[in-house]
Amino acid sequence: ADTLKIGYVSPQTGPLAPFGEADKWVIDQMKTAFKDGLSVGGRKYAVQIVLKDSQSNPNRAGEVANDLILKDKVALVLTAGTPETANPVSDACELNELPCISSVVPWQPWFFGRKGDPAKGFNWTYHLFWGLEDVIANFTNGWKTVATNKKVGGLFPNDGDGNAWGDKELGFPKPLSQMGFTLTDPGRFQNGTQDFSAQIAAFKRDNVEIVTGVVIPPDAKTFLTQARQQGFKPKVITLGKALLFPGAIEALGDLGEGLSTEVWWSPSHPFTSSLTKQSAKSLAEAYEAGAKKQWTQPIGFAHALFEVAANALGRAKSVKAGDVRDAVAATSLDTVVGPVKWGGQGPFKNVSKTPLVLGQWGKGQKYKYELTLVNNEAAKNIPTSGTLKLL
Amino acid sequence: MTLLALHGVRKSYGALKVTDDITLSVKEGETLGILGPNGAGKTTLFNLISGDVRVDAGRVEYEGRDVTGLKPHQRCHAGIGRSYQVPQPFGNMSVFENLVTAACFGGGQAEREAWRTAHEVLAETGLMAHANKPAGGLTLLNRKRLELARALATRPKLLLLDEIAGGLTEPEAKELVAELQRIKARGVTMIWIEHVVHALLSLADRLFVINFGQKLAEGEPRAVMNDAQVRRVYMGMEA
Amino acid sequence: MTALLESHGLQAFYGDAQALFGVDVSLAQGELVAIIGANGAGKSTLLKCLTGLVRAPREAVRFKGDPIGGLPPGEIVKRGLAMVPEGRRLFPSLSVEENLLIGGLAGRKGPWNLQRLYALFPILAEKRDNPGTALSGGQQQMVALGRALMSNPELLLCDELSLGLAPIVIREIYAAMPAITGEGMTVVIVEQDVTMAQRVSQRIYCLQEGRVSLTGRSDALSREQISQAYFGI
Amino acid sequence: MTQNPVLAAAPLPTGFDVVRSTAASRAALGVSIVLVLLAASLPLWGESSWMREFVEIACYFIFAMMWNLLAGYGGMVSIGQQAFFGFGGYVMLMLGNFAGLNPFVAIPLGALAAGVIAVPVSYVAFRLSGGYFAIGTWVIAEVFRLSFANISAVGGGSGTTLTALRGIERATRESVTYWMALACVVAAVALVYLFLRSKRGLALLAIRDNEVAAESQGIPVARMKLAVYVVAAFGAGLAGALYFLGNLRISPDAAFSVNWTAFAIFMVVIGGIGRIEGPLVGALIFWALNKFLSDYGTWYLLGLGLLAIVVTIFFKQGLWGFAQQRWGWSLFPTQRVLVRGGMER
Amino acid sequence: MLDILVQGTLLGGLYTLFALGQSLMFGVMRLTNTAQGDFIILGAFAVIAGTALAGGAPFLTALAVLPLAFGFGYALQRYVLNGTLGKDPLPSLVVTFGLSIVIQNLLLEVFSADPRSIETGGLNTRGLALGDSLSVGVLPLVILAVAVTATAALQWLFARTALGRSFRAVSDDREIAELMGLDAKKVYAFATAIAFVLIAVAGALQGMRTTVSPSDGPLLLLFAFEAVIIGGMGSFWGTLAGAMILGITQQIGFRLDPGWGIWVGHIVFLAVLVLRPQGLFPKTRG
Ligand SMILES: Nc1ncnc2c1ncn2[C@@H]1O[C@H](COP(=O)(O)OP(=O)(O)OP(=O)(O)O)[C@@H](O)[C@H]1O
Ligand SMILES: Nc1ncnc2c1ncn2[C@@H]1O[C@H](COP(=O)(O)OP(=O)(O)OP(=O)(O)O)[C@@H](O)[C@H]1O
Ligand SMILES: [Mg+2]
Ligand SMILES: [Mg+2]
Repeated sequence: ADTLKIGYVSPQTGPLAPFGEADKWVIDQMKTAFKDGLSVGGRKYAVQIVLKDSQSNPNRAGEVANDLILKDKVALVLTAGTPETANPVSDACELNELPCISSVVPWQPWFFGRKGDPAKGFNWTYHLFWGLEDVIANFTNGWKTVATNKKVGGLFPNDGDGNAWGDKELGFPKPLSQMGFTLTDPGRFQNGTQDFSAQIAAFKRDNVEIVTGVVIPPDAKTFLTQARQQGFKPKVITLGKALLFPGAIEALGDLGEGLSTEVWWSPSHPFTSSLTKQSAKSLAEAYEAGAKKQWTQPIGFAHALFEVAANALGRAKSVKAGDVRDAVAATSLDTVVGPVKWGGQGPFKNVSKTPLVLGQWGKGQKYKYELTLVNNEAAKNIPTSGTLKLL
Repeated sequence: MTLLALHGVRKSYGALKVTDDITLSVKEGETLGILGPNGAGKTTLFNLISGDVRVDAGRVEYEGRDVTGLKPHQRCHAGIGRSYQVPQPFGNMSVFENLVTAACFGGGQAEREAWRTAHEVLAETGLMAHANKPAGGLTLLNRKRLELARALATRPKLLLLDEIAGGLTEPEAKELVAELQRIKARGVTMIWIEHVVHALLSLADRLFVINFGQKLAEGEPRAVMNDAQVRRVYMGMEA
Repeated sequence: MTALLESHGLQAFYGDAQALFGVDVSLAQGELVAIIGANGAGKSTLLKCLTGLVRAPREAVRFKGDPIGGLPPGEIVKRGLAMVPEGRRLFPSLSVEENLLIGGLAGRKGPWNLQRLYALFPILAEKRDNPGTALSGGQQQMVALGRALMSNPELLLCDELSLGLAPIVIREIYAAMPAITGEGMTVVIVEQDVTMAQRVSQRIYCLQEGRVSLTGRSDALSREQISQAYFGI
Repeated sequence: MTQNPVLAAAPLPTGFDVVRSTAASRAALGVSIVLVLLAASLPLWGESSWMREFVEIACYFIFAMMWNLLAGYGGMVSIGQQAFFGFGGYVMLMLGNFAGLNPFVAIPLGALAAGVIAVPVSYVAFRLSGGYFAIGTWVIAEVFRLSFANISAVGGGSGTTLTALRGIERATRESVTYWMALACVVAAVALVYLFLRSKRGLALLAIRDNEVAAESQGIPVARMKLAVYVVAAFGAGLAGALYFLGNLRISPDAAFSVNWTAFAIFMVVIGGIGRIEGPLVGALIFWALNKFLSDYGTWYLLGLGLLAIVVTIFFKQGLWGFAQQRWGWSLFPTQRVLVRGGMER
Repeated sequence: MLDILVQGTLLGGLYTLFALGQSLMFGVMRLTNTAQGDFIILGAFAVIAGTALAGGAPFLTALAVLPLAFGFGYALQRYVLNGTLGKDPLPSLVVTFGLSIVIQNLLLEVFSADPRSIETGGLNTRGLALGDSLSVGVLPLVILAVAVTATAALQWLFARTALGRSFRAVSDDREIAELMGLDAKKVYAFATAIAFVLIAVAGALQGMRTTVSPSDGPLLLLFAFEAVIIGGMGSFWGTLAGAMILGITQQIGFRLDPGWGIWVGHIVFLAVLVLRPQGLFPKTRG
């Protein structure tokens, strides 16, 4: 039979590697799922998944995407893990006229970071994830449940995510002030900053009780220890990115307890894979058993990307780029991260949104720290098992 | 006709006055010998003339114009060629290329013309056998020879020679003097620092003796060598 | 009396090029021996072989009866050889005094120390805190000689000691020689100035193209003999 | 300029000649002309992935070539050439996105801008030499990176996309990019080679060996170094503009990554520094390694690092230099050998 | 304002530790170690791995790592870096560059990209309140103290001891130094060994202070370089002062805008270059 190739780009090495950590395992699972091949437009194809490492480097991400398209001649590209990987890959696909499905980037940095025009959208690239409005809603929903002075300090670095989160129009500032929070934003800082005294001084000066932002794990640790040293004790710390991964939380030691973060996927999400029929819970358990590691959030999304790919290819008239693209665009599927439908749940025709809830890290039983869902006002169907506690 | 004139030139390193108010002039075609104890400031004087080191005060005039502000390469273009006491060859280039470079840039010649000059100088200085060897591999004395050859290849009007006879055997020294004589006969003006006094005496028209950065004596060679102060300070003999 | 240092059939190479072709020398204690020879004859190479800077076969060099050929220079210095290298080669980032102190690193006991050197070359005392390179050529040569003496060697090898020195310094340095040899130190000088070599030394070796072409007592050799040995005419 | 009267222009005496080429170099010239012509027709028969690969390797190669000129001939070992690589890329992109210029036209302009900015940069960088210079240039590149990272018009730290090409048809875009890259490679090699064969090449070698002496032999050292620095910056900017045209996306971290210079250094060193064949050979090796091993991620990079270390320690002259010493190969001879008539070496 | 000075000085203490090893290696061997930052990270990971193996006791482990670092530095210089020394700075640059890449990827392979830190049993979060508005961390104070002590010790070693003299002599003229009885290869190896002890100290403290991950090295390297050059080569007090200036300047920059803090540091560094290329406090040797 002919072979149909699916390309997958994610950061498996470099500072963003936690985002790609689960991919090898997910792809191994997919190999089993696809072992009988796929039938596209009436023809049977053997499926081969080509995994490429972006090395956390946007440059490299673009290069390998081009390789996938031009050399491996893949029928479809999947990509996940921060704007630093997903954006260049999507750009390469858009330019080379090949369909691409991306994830694990809030949709604004993916869409506007690529200079997308809301009126036109993109022709070849599709995205599934939540957006800044969701993370803002979740964070503030959580904060509203506890007693604070509503003074928020923002840590937004100068990268794809930080610039979007801190953006005056798209990001946190506007909705926060509408909801009566005051935001202290000392400005964009470089990733890898060794010293946060400036931010701490600004937060102390403004009497900040809630700290938020989207920082890389080392910066979170630097900030948290320095805050403690310099006698700054906020009541709530809710950060994106830095607190997603159990490894990062462990690295924080005692400082890790009680920190909160957004949760895009967890074993308690009430969804089931269309491909393997595993529930979120059994998918996570399979990972923990197979990879011998604590579950992480990207597992669900990596899995879901393949669900969508399999579904779309199955519906495509042929493996030609145009036909595959049309099939992708017409997707309507219940996946392990929730329903996917472009042009439906999303703001633009290229974006399909998934639900988001809030979680908080606490001492665990099986693992050192475990994530508890503490607020689901934005996605009621996902059950919580606690409420947000002050630090 | 005065070719080079120094007016009240001074140079200090920290508190040490290395060149202390030197005034001196050299006529076209003349060979001036410079003598002085070690550390008197002779090499420094050359550095000031060639522009490698900037004067603290005073003026350097060459062909009647003030060259005090010129860079070393500009002074070289103007016709001042120099050799270094500690040889400074272009070690990774062949001897021939060392000379071509000097002829091209110092002498302002075109490439082919420079080949001819280089060839001529090779023959003249007895370096022909080493023409294609890397200059860095030469023995100390051949490197010194190359210093002279390279200075010659710039086709200088004024040649500054810093201790080029040191370490030569007597016959070699004789040969060197004969060669310098030929160069002198072509009308090249020379200033020669040398501790090998008899070699210097066989060529110099005039001597200039420096001590502690200041002029000690100046004039006709025999007279200077018989000067009581010179004999005491330089030769170490009580008159 | 057995020889202090003896070389036997010493050969030396730079890569593929041979520089010494079986050199035999023998030095007795307390002698002042001059090595003369034309440019490139191999004088410096010989000294470098003796001090280990150029590799020599193990048995080709014996010092006080022990084979020292091919030992690392440091080892040889500890046994009592020292060299004043061609071209002075002071340590630019060490002061004059530190340059001298480094010479004493081998830790050998003997008559030479800072005080004695400063007495010999008073200008060095004056410049003791200057970096070695801020000295004039002649001053540097004094430091180089002093540095070698500081190790209180039994055998001192001096390469082109008078090169670039004012007559007054040469006189001073050679005037110091009797004091040095008088203490039982053996001295080898490489000298271009044959007259000077003959005057100060007791014995002469003349090298020519990597071989010993003449040897004998300085006062017994004639000008003709020497110039023939020099150039091989 | 004063000429000495004793010298009248005359040919070398009979029986002597200066030889500047070898049999190998003449053959190489012929072969390379054929190769270039063949390569120029690639869009007619080749696959688009080959073109893309060529463009990419061409960027690496041009960049390495310029680094070789700077370090191998100019003696200025810089770790900061990515400053000009990125700058060329950004200027190209800004001209395309904001000024609405055709990006292909913007490429040479980007390179030019890199050359121009190199003049004030040199004022700072030239305060240093040797190891200091290397570090100083790196810091300068960081200043470039941080400056662009703080300009929100070009996307700040997250970078931006070249939108100007969205209207151009894919096939046209690919072939034009390819031809531009090919032309740049040929021009870079030819320019550097001719430059080195000219008497300015001699001056460069002289400066590398001994700056003080070079100055006193009439070589305007400061001007020569500046010229080389500017040319190298121009070339780096060219490579950068070309690269980001092929890549379409730029970000400060990618554009000003020290890896660019690291790879250039590896290529040049593996091939052989201070010889034109060096970057050529290095680029080929780099390309082969990258093609066959890059999927091994960490191990690939680890191997590349080790290879560079091993070559530096055991083949100081690089692989080509080793071959040259062993077999006397020289495709781009620049030296002048004085020979007696007939006895060509 | 006081806060800026205090925090800047504390930051400078850290940079001093990053820079001292660099300063020493450059001073003795003219070796520009571009893997300095990566070695610091390697040191941190060594302590992390050791702590994991020993099941705690981070401070003891850090102490135990020091002799290891000494041996590692000695062997590295003896068997790898010695082969790259010479007038040409390129071979050492290339080799250390290569090492930097090898280390980063090796760490990535062994430890993965997860950020890690050294558990200090709460020391890293302890603060010392000085008045109502000013509070300084205990760990940064410790770092500063270590930095000052290390500087003083190195300066004394370099300028006043026979070992220091041999370092300088060998760095000037290897052949002649050997003639004076020094074994250049061993002297170099010794210098690098000492530098690596400093590097390990820096790494351990960095790992206690914040998280480290395999790709962090280059960032630390540039700060180290800047501190060394601002201070002026060959003087360890200069390096300390350079680090302080860098720390305070960055601190001022951060307060103006966090995005420009490091940029301001770089600019000050370049300004020093233009105005005083020899550094602010060159040479106190001898
Ligand atoms: N480093 C070297 N590499 C290659 N050949 C060398 C080297 N040093 C010396 N030679 C060669 O060895 C031979 C002897 O050189 P050496 O320096 O011993 O001579 P010398 O008698 O000291 O001469 P000089 O009076 O010029 O100092 C010469 O032919 C020289 O070319
Ligand atoms: N760069 C420098 N820094 C400090 N002092 C210097 C420097 N160069 C030379 N000197 C000092 O200047 C004085 C004169 O040096 P110079 O080299 O001109 O002497 P010279 O007359 O050429 O001696 P020689 O005959 O030994 O070559 C010496 O005392 C020397 O120590
Ligand atoms: Mg002199
Ligand atoms: Mg000699």
